[in-house]
Amino acid sequence: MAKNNMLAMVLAGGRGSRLLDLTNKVAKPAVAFGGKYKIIDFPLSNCANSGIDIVGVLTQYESVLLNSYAAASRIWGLDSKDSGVFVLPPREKADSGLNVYRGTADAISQNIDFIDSYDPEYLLILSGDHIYKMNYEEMLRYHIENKADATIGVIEVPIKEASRFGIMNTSDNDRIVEFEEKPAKPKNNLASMGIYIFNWKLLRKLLVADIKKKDSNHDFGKDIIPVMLADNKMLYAYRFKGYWKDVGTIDSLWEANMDLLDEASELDLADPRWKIYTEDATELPQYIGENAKVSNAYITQGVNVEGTVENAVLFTNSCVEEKAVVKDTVLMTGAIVEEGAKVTRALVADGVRIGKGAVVGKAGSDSILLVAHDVKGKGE
Amino acid sequence: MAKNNMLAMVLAGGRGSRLLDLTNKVAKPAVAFGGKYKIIDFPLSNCANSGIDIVGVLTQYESVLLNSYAAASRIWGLDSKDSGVFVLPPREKADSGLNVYRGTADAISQNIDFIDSYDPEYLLILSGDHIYKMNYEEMLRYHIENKADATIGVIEVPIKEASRFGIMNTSDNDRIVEFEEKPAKPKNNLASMGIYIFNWKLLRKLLVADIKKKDSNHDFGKDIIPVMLADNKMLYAYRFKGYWKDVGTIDSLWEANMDLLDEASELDLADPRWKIYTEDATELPQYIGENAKVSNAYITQGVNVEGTVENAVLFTNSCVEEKAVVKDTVLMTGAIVEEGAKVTRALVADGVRIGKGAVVGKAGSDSILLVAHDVKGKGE
Amino acid sequence: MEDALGIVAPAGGYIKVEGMQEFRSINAFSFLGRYRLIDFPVSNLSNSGIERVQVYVTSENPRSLAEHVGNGRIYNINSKRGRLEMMFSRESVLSDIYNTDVKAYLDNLPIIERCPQKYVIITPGYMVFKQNFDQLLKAHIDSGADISLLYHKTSHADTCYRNCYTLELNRQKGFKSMRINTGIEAEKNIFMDTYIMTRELFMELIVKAKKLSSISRLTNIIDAESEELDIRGIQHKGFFAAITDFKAYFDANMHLLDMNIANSLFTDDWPIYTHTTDSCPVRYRPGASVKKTMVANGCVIEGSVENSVIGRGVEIKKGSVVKNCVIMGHSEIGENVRLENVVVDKWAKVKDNNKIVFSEDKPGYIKRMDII
Amino acid sequence: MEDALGIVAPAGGYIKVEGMQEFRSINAFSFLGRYRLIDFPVSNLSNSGIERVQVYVTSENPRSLAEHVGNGRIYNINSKRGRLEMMFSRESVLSDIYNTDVKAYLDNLPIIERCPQKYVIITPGYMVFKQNFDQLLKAHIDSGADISLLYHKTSHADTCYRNCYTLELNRQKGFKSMRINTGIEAEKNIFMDTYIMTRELFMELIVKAKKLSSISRLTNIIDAESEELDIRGIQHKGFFAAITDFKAYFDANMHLLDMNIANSLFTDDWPIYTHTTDSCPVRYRPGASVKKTMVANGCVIEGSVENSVIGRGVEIKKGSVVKNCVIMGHSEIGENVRLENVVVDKWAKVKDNNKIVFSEDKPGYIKRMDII
Repeated sequence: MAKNNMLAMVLAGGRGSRLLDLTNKVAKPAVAFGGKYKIIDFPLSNCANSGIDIVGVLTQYESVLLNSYAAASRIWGLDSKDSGVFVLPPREKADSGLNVYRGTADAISQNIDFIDSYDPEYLLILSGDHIYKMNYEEMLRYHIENKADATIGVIEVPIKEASRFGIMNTSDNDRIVEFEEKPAKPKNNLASMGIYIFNWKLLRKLLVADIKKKDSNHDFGKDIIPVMLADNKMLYAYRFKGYWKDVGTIDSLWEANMDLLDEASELDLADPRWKIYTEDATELPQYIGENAKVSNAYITQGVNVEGTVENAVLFTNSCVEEKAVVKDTVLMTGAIVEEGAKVTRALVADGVRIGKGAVVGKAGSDSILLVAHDVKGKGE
Repeated sequence: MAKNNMLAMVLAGGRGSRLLDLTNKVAKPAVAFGGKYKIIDFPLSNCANSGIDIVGVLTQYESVLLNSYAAASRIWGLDSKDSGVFVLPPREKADSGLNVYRGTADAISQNIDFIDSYDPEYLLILSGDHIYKMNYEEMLRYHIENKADATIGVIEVPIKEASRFGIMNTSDNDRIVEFEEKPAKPKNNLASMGIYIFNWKLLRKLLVADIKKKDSNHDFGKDIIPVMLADNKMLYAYRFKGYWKDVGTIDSLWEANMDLLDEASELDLADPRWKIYTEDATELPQYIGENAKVSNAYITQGVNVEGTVENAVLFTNSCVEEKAVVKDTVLMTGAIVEEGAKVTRALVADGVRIGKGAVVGKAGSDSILLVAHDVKGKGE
Repeated sequence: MEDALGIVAPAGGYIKVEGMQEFRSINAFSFLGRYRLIDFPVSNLSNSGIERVQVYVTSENPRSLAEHVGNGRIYNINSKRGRLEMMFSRESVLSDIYNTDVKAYLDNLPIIERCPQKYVIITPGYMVFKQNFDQLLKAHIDSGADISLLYHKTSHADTCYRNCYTLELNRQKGFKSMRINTGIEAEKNIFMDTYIMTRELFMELIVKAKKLSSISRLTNIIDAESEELDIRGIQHKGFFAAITDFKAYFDANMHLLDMNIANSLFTDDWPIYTHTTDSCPVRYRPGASVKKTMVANGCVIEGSVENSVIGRGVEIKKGSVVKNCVIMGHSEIGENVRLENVVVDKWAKVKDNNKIVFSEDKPGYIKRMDII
Repeated sequence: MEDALGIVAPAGGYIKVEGMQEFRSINAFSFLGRYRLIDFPVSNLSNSGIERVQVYVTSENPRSLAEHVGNGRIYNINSKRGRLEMMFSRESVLSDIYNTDVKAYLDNLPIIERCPQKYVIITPGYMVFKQNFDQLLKAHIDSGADISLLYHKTSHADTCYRNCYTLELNRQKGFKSMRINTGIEAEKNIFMDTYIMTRELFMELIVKAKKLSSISRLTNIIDAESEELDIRGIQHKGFFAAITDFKAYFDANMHLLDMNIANSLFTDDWPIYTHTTDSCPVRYRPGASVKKTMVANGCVIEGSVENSVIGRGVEIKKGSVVKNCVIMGHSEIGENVRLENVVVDKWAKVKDNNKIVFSEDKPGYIKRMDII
């Protein structure tokens, strides 16, 4: 905290139900991505790289894996003295029972005591389920230069798609004059990324007031920001340029993985100046066997390929046996494609086994096939 | 886990309401003790020193401070690869809402998925609010030698006090034949310490059965152990010799602190072979001023003494100003005794200020005075 | 776990890996793409429950080794109850023959003396094998021997294990003698430079060794004392490689490209830990062709690779053919290069169209940071 | 934070702290009961947001320093985005005068070259002060100077700061000259061996320095280049001690027993980090009498102590009187001992009834592990 006086809170309570079976046992931020990562590695690595020492992670749904994972602060180097990643699920208090978080703002309100114990000047609010690389310290610099009360990260979207987003209407200098949630007739193309910097003292007051409001959704976008705008506070939009993706559906998760095969993609995971950190697997390097054919692929440690892999992303410990063919596909952690099986345009979930000779998915399908359960082989 | 195949679960959900104001904002395991420690440092340090790598801490009540504290695995050296302290509060699941833990056994049942993910052979169950030093690896060796299904840590108590405890009635070789909770007419003097080693596979079956029982308290002592005894399982008592204290009340907490001044006490915190680890305070060494008088005291780093201290335990950053007198007293973290004030036979809570010239507590009082709020000085 | 101090022994001055050794001590050698040799002994110790470990450093520049092992957290050594220490010693400037293991231990005798452990387990930083030392120690204690020595029975002593010691044992596995491998006979017991004894006896022996001669090593004093002591051999089974010269280094990497062999060394219940560099997965570009190869993360491959070990962050550009090679981390192989039977050290750069072909018997070596 | 590489400079061969230095490098000296000198520069750097730090090691046995600083986690340095490295250099065996800071930097030039940071901040491991380097770097950049030097204005240069350099500046704080403190004048600017410049210029200067002479130090080349470059002084305010000899070490400890002075060096917003040893609190037995003394944890005190600094785990038995002393960790003072103006090094043992009294001007020294 000595460094920039900013504490980060990551909202990681989302169930992500549009990810179907992938989020049966883990919350969306714990879903795997890009061979070796989890989605929450992105905001946490961004924090570490931006010089933020203290990160609270607000969890709720089925959080045992997420809790254990995020608490291993060492993964992001956030385990030094006076640093830490702190998992903050709902809790029972002296004056109240065990309640779920009622909204994004409520999640922060219920943890005012935690934040106060560090006495930060600035509070950074992040979402735990977006894939992007961003320097929050630069955003803070922008916030300070503008003498802003709040700064909101925004990304330019095509105006015709703007009605799918929360849109910031701005005056000159990107000062925010209005916020519209999914406007039918968007006036602007700056979509909120759900990234906020607040001056903590001010936000604290607003949250305490918001807790008591009966008609409030206790949400930043719906309640806190409108109150600030009504109160004529200085809110600025911070324009982010680069790769940013909310992987809310199976199709978009598959796409984001496939983006890693695109040389023109702005998401460069190889950049040594801004690494994304993740749990290291104690596994052998990947092994490409004697009869394997691998072309246009993104493959990580612990993978074993004996068959054919084309246009695919292979996660830790996945395995493609002899004569199997994996094409236009994402094999998640530990997925096994047995001898002679054929997988096309699919996303194969963790630990799923595609039996010998089985054929799964097809070329040119409209949407990506999620394979969440073992597929029997021929004659099994 | 490669080392001894035993995973530990620490039950740290207790509110400790008999500790009055001390547990208003923190759960009992997070209460401070002995100058620089927290109660939970004892089971966690014991785990670390016993070669246990993975520790789950089951929290519930007001756990933000406890959660953040216990999650800082580095304190106990449990932050190496494949090690960790994992905080496990109640959570929302795909098939159930957010529920509090209904009993000691239920707390474990709700975390079967966590335990399974490490696939341990043995499960060690501990309580988070006892002060003692114990080698659980020796207990495991005893468990294995006896080919036991469960081993329970017991301590010999005077037979006339036995009716206050859960008593293990044993046959030869300390095999347990009966368990009686607070028996009116105790037949034995072996009191349960709430420390259990189970073979995980067996316990898992029993827990799954117990979840469904409507009339169960979901408690180890009341439900699981009796079922095992009825089933003629091999349960053994493991006799612990040494210091063990449940600091459930203000008087017993004060006493336990004062025990540190007793040269004959078996609780030796200075033993380099079995250190108790705790969060390191970034503070100067203690400073004893020009006119100070310090005799028979236990004082830690960051303390500043300018007055008189006799028969007292002073916690981190507490302060005794000039001409103040602190006697037969425990000053908890950051407590300040201002100029000329006098404190006798008291336990002064965290951050409490005793104003100039104030007189608090008296010699020979029946019970220890808890000072949980600032005391005004003379003329304030 | 019984109470033992783990000692990772320094490499003797008689072990020379031409080339590579100029840049780091043998135990810091990169191995199989992502490991360093030190990972094997320290993981063995940690997995066996031994958490007080001393790593003896002989190199003049221990920076990379120090950074790699750190305080042992990567090896799952608890930094509070355990301790991993780098042990330095003042190198003799007179001649390398004075820089014995015995000298390194003597320089640190007061620290060894202060350790509370009853036993020592001494194991080298330049051999690759898997061993449960807890079982070994129990076997040692049960046998009643003063010293137990670990050995590997081989029928390749005529072609492999140069510079290693061979062990002659009697029918009761009692010690008869120890000699440098002559390479004449094929069937031999190769001494794995691994000892178990009490710390007391160890300290006694190193003091005696010094008295015997200024250049005597632990092996010499064992040999000299064999009449007085009950010294026994314990046989090791499984993969074993001794990195005592350049060819042995090359061969050990190549042997492990057989996954049956690799899977016997790397098992789920016995993790071999190493330092992570947070490299991203490997990018195989269209046109890449890879066979029978281990590839560490962070690489970008567009060329053809066969029967090779590729370290972290290596780039192999299009049109290049890499065969029977060990390419270490962060090296760059340009376009249309041909490499056969070559070890390319870290951060090297092979320019476009270059052809470097050696024979399997005498693999070539490209220096660290070299540009050719 | 601007982009800077932090360098903790090696102590020059001209700095000699009699006695203590035999056992460790100056930056590993125990200070004020629980710190080591290295804690001050590294905490300053870390608190300033500089997380790539090189600590130059000159001692032959860096074991205790390496264990103390580790990978910088104790200093709140993020081990992923940041890095704390120990930098070793081959010590010249010919003569100590060749072991300059310039030589140490040159030995590690390829690593300095590979660092991506634009600036370097060089600060010594043998001075105690608090400094926000972020502010200093901003001031440096705003001024447009090529090099900024940190200095402390004193009126005690006649009695203190031996072996330090003094800085002559013009009215615009421009560099005029730099000389070893002669001790003749009281009013002087003491150079705090702290430099800010671009990494580019730094590398240029060390190469030039080597050409100038094999024994030239960074100060020499600064002096030689002062006509060509815009070199300016920046004044430091607050507590400053330079541990350049034994008396200075003793005095710095004693000065900080004035809590007004100590509280100016140790403030809540500027933590000075150090390694914890998990010692328990201090036990004052009945009969103990302690005044104006700092006591680190783990001690047991039954005797009388006045105006002293007591390190971790020290025992002072009954009837003993300790006055104006610095007792380092784990030493044992027997019964009825009298110690005045003495520095007792670690693990020493003063036997019952011994009397060791020195004068304040010439404090005494008891060696590490000595028994007297």
